[in-house]
Amino acid sequence: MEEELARAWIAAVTAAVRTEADRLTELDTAIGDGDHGVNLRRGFDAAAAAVDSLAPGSAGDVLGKTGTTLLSKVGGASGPLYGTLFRALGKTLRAGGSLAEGLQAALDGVRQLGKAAPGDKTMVDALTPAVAAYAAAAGEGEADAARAAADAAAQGARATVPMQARKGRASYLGERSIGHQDPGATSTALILAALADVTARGPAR
Amino acid sequence: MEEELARAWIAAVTAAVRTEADRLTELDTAIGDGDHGVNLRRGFDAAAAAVDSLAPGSAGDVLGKTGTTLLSKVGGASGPLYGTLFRALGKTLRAGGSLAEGLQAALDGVRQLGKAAPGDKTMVDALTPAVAAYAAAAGEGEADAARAAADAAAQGARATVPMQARKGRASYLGERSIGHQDPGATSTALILAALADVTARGPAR
Amino acid sequence: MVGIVLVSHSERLAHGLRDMLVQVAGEEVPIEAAGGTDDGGLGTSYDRILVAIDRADRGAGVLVLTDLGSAVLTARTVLEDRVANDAVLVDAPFVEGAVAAAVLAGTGAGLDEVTQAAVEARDVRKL
Amino acid sequence: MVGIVLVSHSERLAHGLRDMLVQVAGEEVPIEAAGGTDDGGLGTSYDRILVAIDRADRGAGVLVLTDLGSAVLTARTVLEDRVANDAVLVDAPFVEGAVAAAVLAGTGAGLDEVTQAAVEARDVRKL
Ligand SMILES: Nc1ncnc2c1ncn2[C@@H]1O[C@H](COP(=O)(O)OP(=O)(O)O)[C@@H](O)[C@H]1O
Ligand SMILES: Nc1ncnc2c1ncn2[C@@H]1O[C@H](COP(=O)(O)OP(=O)(O)O)[C@@H](O)[C@H]1O
Ligand SMILES: [Mg+2]
Ligand SMILES: [Mg+2]
Ligand SMILES: [Mg+2]
Ligand SMILES: [Mg+2]
Repeated sequence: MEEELARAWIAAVTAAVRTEADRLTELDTAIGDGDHGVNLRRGFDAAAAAVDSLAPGSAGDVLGKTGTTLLSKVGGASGPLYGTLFRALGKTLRAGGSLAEGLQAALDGVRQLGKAAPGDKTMVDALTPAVAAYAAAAGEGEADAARAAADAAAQGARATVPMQARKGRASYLGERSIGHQDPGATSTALILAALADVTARGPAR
Repeated sequence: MEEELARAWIAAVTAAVRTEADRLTELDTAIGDGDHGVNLRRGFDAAAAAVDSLAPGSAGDVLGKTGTTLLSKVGGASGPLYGTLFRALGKTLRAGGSLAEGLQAALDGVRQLGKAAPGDKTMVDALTPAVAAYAAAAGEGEADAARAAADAAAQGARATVPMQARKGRASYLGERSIGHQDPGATSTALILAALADVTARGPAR
Repeated sequence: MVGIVLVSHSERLAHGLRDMLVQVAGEEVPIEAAGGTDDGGLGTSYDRILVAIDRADRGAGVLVLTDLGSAVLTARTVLEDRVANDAVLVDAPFVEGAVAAAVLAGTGAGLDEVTQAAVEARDVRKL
Repeated sequence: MVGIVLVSHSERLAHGLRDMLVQVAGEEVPIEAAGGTDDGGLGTSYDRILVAIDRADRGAGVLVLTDLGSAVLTARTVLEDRVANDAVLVDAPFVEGAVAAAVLAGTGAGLDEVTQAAVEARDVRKL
């Protein structure tokens, strides 16, 4: 991944999070504490600013910086989780890995930290199919792979509706968590949609 | 019990608690949170003031008022316990019961509230032998019975030294609570010593 | 809606926990802090607990949680003295039980279910 | 002496609990509150947790307690990033575990014993 594409991705996620913050918060109000939109807005605003003032380097640097910033600024469970996601991506890219490898490392990191499995109604339910779809489509080029990942994430997010939460705050609701879409899975879908958009456009200059 | 004796008792306890506050706090520092002296000082100062401004009535009124005041002013576990003790005493006396019956009701109330048994290293270890001693000596007159109760309470308090606490904060220390005298048992001994003193002197006028 | 009363030795602790619960349960659940002594020191207050229970009581019952066993003694005395007997003391971890109870209360669940949620919080693993 | 770090979503809660612990454990036990987000809102802060652990670390290890499972994620990340690996996360009831741990730490007990006290607080009955 090129550095400019990474910068464009973070900018696009930040814009999407701003647009969708209210919806994310609404979803979190239904089965959580109603702060997911606020958390991510604070986190990505800070990440975008940090990336803007980051000296030119590599895509790995940009994504690592994003992860570190999210980690300290988000304030909710999604902070360390997305922090881990972007740090793992950054680390893999810096070590010369591919984006497909980076996404796999990101998923592994998120799962190791949060101990959630698919079906637990968390961001893992969007991230897992997205990573698999990217890997499956990687041979068709970055743009197609990113679009496939975004579609899979969106579908994974929708698939959380009938699930009962077994991790995170929503799990306090037991069966009453059924019938609502998971906020974190929803924001994961936004993040991958942003990746697909900027990859389709090519890096912004 | 005459009203004047009850008033003298509360005044004597208040004086004793003031004199011994530091020692009680020291004992509580060793195996608790170091506030027993402060707690009882605040409580008995308030009780003495409440009793002073109480319209003439009966010993039961004086002791009931003392209990109610301790209950709201002490702030520690000893507040509801001594509150219950004095309220039970007051209630029994108002219903025409004897002091021996009142002490038994007080012990029952304390045990029911705190669920402590003898040997748990609490005020119950001073109160239980005191109540028994009073009942056994009741035939010899109030002064002798009160002195016997005071002696038994003092001995009961000393007997808490080798015990391991099973109730109250000191129980967090497990075996490390062994070797210290229980603060609440110590203050119970003070309360009964004050009763013996004022009973020996007769009601102050 | 079931009310929740937080009895703590610390006024700050009780209020901080209340802030957290309001966030998860919403403003409709009556959640009252009863922390500290009458003058705000460390300890428990009969009067603060009584006022808190009365305030939290909207007719569907009140769940009373305590931070430590020594707070139980004061709370139990208040409950015994109180005429309306729709408040219950629960043996549950203070923070974890309160969060679980507040979430359930926010869904409109009854006192039994809310109490059970608080008790079961003991067995929920964090790690 | 073993240090204790209190990770809470609420700054007030963490500080109120710290007040209680200092009372039972004495001033010598290093007890640090890490409550709220960087700007004092409800949530957890990587930086506050890191600073608190470093402050509480006097060479005998640090026990980290969290109010809810979601605080665990931030705390765990801090511990993984931290070079000195003498801090441990414990799965214990927040208030009850912290009180038990602070009492034990105050007696000079080691990290294992302090950790065990926190864990066992889960099984202590209040009523
Ligand atoms: N243990 C976990 N593993 C994976 N994802 C989790 C976990 N806990 C929570 N999440 C995700 O985090 C989202 C909530 O994020 P947010 O509202 O920012 O945090 P908080 O719950 O602390 O308020 C959930 O919708 C879920 O997708
Ligand atoms: N459950 C109980 N039953 C009987 N007595 C108890 C109980 N819990 C505590 N006590 C008594 O209370 C004393 C401590 O009183 P105090 O220091 O005023 O309260 P706290 O422990 O809340 O600070 C103990 O020494 C013990 O004698
Ligand atoms: Mg949330
Ligand atoms: Mg939150
Ligand atoms: Mg004490
Ligand atoms: Mg106390």
